Amino acid sequence: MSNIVNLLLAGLATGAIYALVAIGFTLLWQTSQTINFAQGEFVMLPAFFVLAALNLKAPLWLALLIGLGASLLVLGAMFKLIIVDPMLRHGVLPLAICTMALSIFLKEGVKESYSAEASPFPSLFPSGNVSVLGAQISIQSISIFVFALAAVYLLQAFLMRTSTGRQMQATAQNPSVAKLLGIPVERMILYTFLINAALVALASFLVSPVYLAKFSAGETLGLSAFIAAIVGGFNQIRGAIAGGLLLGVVDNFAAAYVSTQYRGAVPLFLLIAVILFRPQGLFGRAEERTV
Amino acid sequence: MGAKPALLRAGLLLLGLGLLIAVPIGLNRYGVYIMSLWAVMAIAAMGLNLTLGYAGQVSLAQGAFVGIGAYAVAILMTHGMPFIVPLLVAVALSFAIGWALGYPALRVQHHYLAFVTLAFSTLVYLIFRNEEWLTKGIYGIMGFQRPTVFGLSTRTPLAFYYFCLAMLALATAVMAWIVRSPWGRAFVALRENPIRALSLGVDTRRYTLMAFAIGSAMGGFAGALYAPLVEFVDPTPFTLALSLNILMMVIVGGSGFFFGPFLGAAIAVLLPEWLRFAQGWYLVIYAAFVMALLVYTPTGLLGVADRIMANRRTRRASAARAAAAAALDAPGLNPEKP
Amino acid sequence: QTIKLIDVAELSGSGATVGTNFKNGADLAVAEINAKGGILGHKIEITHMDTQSNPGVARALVQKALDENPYALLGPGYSGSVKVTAPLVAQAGIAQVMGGEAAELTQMGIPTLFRTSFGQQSSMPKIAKYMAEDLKAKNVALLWVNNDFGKGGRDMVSKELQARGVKIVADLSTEAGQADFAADVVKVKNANPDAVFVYLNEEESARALKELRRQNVNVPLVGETTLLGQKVIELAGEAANGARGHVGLTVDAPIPALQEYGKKFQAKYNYIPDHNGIKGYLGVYMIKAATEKMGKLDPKGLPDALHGLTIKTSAEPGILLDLTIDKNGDLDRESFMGEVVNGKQVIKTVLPKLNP
Amino acid sequence: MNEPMLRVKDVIAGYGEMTILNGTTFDVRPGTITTVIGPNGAGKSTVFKTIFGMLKARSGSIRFKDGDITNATPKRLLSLGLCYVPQGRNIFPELSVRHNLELGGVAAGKEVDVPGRVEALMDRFPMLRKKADRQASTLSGGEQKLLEIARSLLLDPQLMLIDEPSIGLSPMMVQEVFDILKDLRSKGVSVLMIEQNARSALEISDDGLVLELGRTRMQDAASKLLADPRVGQLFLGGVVGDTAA
Amino acid sequence: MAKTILEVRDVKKTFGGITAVNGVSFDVREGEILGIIGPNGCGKSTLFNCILGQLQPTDGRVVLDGEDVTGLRPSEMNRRGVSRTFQLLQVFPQLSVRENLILAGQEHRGTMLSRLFGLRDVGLAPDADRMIAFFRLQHLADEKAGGLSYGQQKLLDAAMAFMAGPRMVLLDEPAGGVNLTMLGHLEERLRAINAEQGATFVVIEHNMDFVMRLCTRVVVLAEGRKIAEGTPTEVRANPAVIEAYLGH
Ligand SMILES: Nc1ncnc2c1ncn2[C@@H]1O[C@H](COP(=O)(O)OP(=O)(O)OP(=O)(O)O)[C@@H](O)[C@H]1O
Ligand SMILES: Nc1ncnc2c1ncn2[C@@H]1O[C@H](COP(=O)(O)OP(=O)(O)OP(=O)(O)O)[C@@H](O)[C@H]1O
Ligand SMILES: [Mg+2]
Ligand SMILES: [Mg+2]
Repeated sequence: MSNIVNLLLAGLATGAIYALVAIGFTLLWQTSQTINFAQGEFVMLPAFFVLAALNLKAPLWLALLIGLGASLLVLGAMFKLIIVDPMLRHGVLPLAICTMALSIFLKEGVKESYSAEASPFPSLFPSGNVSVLGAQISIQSISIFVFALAAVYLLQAFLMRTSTGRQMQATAQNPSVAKLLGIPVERMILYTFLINAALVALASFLVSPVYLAKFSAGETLGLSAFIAAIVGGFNQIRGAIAGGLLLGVVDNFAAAYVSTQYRGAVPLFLLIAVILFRPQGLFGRAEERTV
Repeated sequence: MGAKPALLRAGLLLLGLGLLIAVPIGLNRYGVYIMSLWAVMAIAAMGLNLTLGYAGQVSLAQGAFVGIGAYAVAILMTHGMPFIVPLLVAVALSFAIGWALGYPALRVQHHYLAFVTLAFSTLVYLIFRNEEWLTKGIYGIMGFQRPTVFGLSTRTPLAFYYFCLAMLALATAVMAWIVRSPWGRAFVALRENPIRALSLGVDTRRYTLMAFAIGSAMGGFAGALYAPLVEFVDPTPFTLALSLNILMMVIVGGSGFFFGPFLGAAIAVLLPEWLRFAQGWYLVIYAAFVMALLVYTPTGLLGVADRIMANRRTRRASAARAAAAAALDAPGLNPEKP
Repeated sequence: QTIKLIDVAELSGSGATVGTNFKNGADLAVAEINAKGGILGHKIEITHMDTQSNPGVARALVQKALDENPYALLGPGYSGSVKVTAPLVAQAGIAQVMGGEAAELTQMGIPTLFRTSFGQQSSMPKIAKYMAEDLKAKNVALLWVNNDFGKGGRDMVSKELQARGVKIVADLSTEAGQADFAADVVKVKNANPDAVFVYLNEEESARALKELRRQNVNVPLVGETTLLGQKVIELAGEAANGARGHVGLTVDAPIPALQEYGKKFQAKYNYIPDHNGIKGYLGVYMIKAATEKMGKLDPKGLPDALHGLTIKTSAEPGILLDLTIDKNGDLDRESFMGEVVNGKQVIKTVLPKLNP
Repeated sequence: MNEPMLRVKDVIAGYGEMTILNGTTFDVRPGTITTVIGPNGAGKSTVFKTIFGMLKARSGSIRFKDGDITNATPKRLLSLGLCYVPQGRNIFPELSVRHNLELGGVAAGKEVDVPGRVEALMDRFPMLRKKADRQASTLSGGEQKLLEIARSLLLDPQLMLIDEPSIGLSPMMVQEVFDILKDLRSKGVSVLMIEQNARSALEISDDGLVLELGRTRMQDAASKLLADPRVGQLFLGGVVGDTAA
Repeated sequence: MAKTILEVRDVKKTFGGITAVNGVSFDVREGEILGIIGPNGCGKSTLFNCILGQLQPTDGRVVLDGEDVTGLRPSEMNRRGVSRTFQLLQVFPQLSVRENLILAGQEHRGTMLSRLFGLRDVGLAPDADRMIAFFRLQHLADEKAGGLSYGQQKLLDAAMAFMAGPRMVLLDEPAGGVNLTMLGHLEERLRAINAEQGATFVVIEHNMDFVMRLCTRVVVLAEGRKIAEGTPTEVRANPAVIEAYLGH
């Protein structure tokens, strides 16, 4: 029993992290029909902005602000201007590949310019545990969970309820028509990537205490989040939560009761079932009419 | 009008072949090794180019098939079989598995398909690593040698390079035949508009499975050459990273262009080596270059060439239209007939 | 002329941390030696090549390195990469001073291959002995990282344990870079062992320790250098307390020279070196010592000069700790059994050289 | 004689290297409906795209009232009071019908009561109200077209460019749309319309315009064009021999 | 009286809560030109999709030559000599016009294997060129189909449906966006094929002149149900039809 609870809680904790990162994927898809394979690295980087600031003796709060600002600038504005703009018109794949290169660029860049070592990252929350059903769960995990939920809720509301949100979706679904209707397409795309940048910064600050600030931290994280996003349903932001938590939990139970040697694959295959029988993902909207 | 480009192409082909034969003579063992690696990767990328570039089926598993081919060869050769047998087994095996992997593609598309293939390649890697009875696990397989073909040993790097080159030529010929046949047209139809294709009697199921199977077989073929090239096979090279790398080759070279994979592989394999002088930063520079390239031409290197060709044609058409338009001003209406 | 050393290391990919440590250590040694006028008055010139943690690439690069005929070869750090490259180097007949720890490496009968640390065949028996005799453990659970480093250690230790009549009640492989150890720990608990052998990289060690603590597993946690290094303590906090094990190379050892080195290293690269950071450093000094013993620059002679060589800190402070190189290229020197006691690593016993 | 609403003069434009418009020239008078006819591929839609800044005019000029709007951005044109209903399918497939409509009002000034107008439109097209919360992509072809037309009516334009509105619409709906265009005209709005359903279109139009190979072949009163036997024969499906066979 | 080639029996299609086609039945007789008309959104295209297997009917049967073909995959239906055109543009944008046409015919020549080793154009190039000439697309034969104008793509779509020399063609609003002259032209062609090869046509169209001139019989749908059936003149006079569809 206590095992089950332990696995469940731990799974949810990890799942919350995946979810938090996965939100970015779903957001980018829904508001610009792009897939960012560097999302993991995007989460890795802001932590280093903060560390750099801390090394310059900045107080934590300032360092965090700097980190946020830097990622808004670099991962938001610059990314949009330099990479996304010229490529957006050419479909999903080229851009996806370009972000693949970008992920190498960021990873290796950080390794060379900062360090190949993992550096501890200051936790924003007390490090204590609270006990649930006799099992311990860290306040850290709980707060991540809460943040993920909040982020999803807010974004969902923003996209669905506000006119700007709908203009962003319109831009993604049919840019040329959006332009005809006088929607400021450029600005909408910029918003998309600024929001994403803010999101990854937040994720970075929350996740790094667990995953540590390390140049390679994004690899596993990005991949898991990508999977979580797909399982949850790429075109629904709330899917990210479902997908993330599911992945985290399934992963743990698979490792505990199926095989640790195959833990990398078993969860994926369980989740493939989800895909094959609900091709639009758990929460995804059904594919649109074709003929 | 078609004749001139045709001649041009033939000329380029010969030139390229000549270069490939001449190049390694000046190189040291390492240089030759890299060239061989290029040839192998070009084959793998060509396979993916069929699956993705022509038939439009995203696959993140090409690296896994290279692994399957490599292991098949390594295992069978350590059991003392002559190279040709393992080679055929490798190709056949990856063809079959590729076919099977095609089935999910009948249900799901795009990122969902990407996910399924991703899961598959993860599984394959884990099998390589965990099933020690078969693959010797993490320690890898050693102690098999480069083949002797038609009595010629390929032990020396140069000899093996020419062997790879020959195999590349073979693969290219086969691939060229397929994409130029009606199958090629059907594959493109699959990519461009599956619904319309279906309503025109194109059995999209069969073609989808075929696209996967043939592409994968090419991957296995490449793997079968990779094993004797490195003379050591272990799981580490066959992670998702390889699949992504091959995918990058296809896109960078020009997805859906026949010779795209050759250029893509060249960039992915050779460029980092040229950049090694930059020490630790070489991968950073490499990545930057790839990004710059894609930003400059999202359709890949050959996309540029294609654009130039197209423009030349269009200019002609455009001129014709203008002429016809001018002619209209002559009295008497006549419907559009350039 | 200058002495050309080539270091083939895992500078990117999964082994990047290992390789970079090794590289930095080597660079540090080279800088020191050159500052002091080099070896026999010749300056050292070292270049590094990145294997991308891929044995295939490593093999090719070693070929490349040999084409540039260097004085000696450093690295690689992955045992797999060492295994495929060693034969090539043997052909060339120059010394290869590497970081691999797999037992088999020095049993392939390759005369040009040298370790810079204990092989698992010499460290694992000590651990097994400790668990069987000092801890009186009957049932042991193994938690190891599934790459050639972890697998090698696991194979060795389970052999040694079973030889001592200890039962392996759980045998759990984990992934490099794994973040969530809940499942593994649950399995450990269910097996209720008398001790757990933890053999992971530093970061994973820290996470595993935290999880073991979270699910309050209170049996002794035994491991190697990577379980109770300074870094682990830093990352795991008080969860690290009680972790114990065999320590080959650590800058926390109660040896002034080692601690001194730790400070030097940190001053230059502002992080604490792990044992790989020391391996690279020692490697260069081993070459120096052997060369000076020969009294001339003779690449092909270097391997013989290294075999059977004993280097004393008195003669060569850079070696940090007296060591003897045996005919297989294995090392023999003092090592320690340590334990983490409220956030500090303390050395419980000093294990003497096997054959002083 | 009063200043034209729109004046297109010697416009040369096309797609990349392809020149489609070889000096197109015509006027649209205020408060009139002008219908453009011509063979498929004549360049009719291209003219519209060029006027609305989707394609670059390489030379020539386009004037709206007394201002130059050559190569102006859609945003500016909208604010000046032009609007454009392109050919084919131009909706946001994954958004609901209502949201599709509302997006037509993005360019509207603060003073405009968009929700109010959306309601008004739904009264005019009950189908839209019935399916207001459906995903737009699930509408039938004709319904999607209606949705587009309705959307374009949100900001009241002074000049409306509408490309083959009748495609896919049932006769009743075509009547409905034409009626709308008529009372737009009665409100002084000019309409420039492309129609292949030429007879009925010309019947409600004041002016007609024949475009061929990207050049204006004739511009005249709609009634005159309808009467012109050559036009009838060549463009309105009068008897033709199979010239290709 | 010609024999029935296609029977549609109580075909029903619902999407979630929405009923698009609500139990429609009619016969198509060999060699006739049947028109299907009805208000927007009454289920015409959905009906086509159900007949041809693009969609699985929720209920009801489709019988071709006495054989139940309900829910057969579109490619199978096409193999049986039934081809179609689409209401919304459906061509292969990156293929040239000629390639589009060759593709449209190739799957009916030989087996998959024989096609792999046979001629590149499966010997269809001449037919394709004849088709191109007929639809006045000569100057665009080597252009990418994606670059064609709306009406040109519409014509290409129709041309593709004829490439395989089908026994029966279902056309979904072929006249939409096609220049009247070309349309008259297309009309003649349909008649010709119908007369010479006895091919059967089912045409969805809103252009009443076209329907009246061309069709021998008309089925009228409204809100997913059949409300009338008969000769064009009968239907045109039918008050229900006028009410639901034609208007006054
Ligand atoms: N996106 C495009 N790229 C290249 N050429 C194009 C493109 N769109 C149209 N064309 C070419 O421009 C010419 C005119 O196209 P346009 O759409 O203006 O014709 P149209 O008069 O609107 O015909 P229709 O009545 O069929 O709509 C055509 O010959 C077509 O081949
Ligand atoms: N995929 C779908 N999901 C939900 N509803 C759908 C879907 N496809 C069609 N519908 C609905 O079914 C009804 C019939 O659509 P259909 O396209 O068959 O109409 P139609 O008769 O072809 O109209 P038109 O003449 O405008 O083409 C419409 O109300 C449409 O909203
Ligand atoms: Mg048009
Ligand atoms: Mg329809």
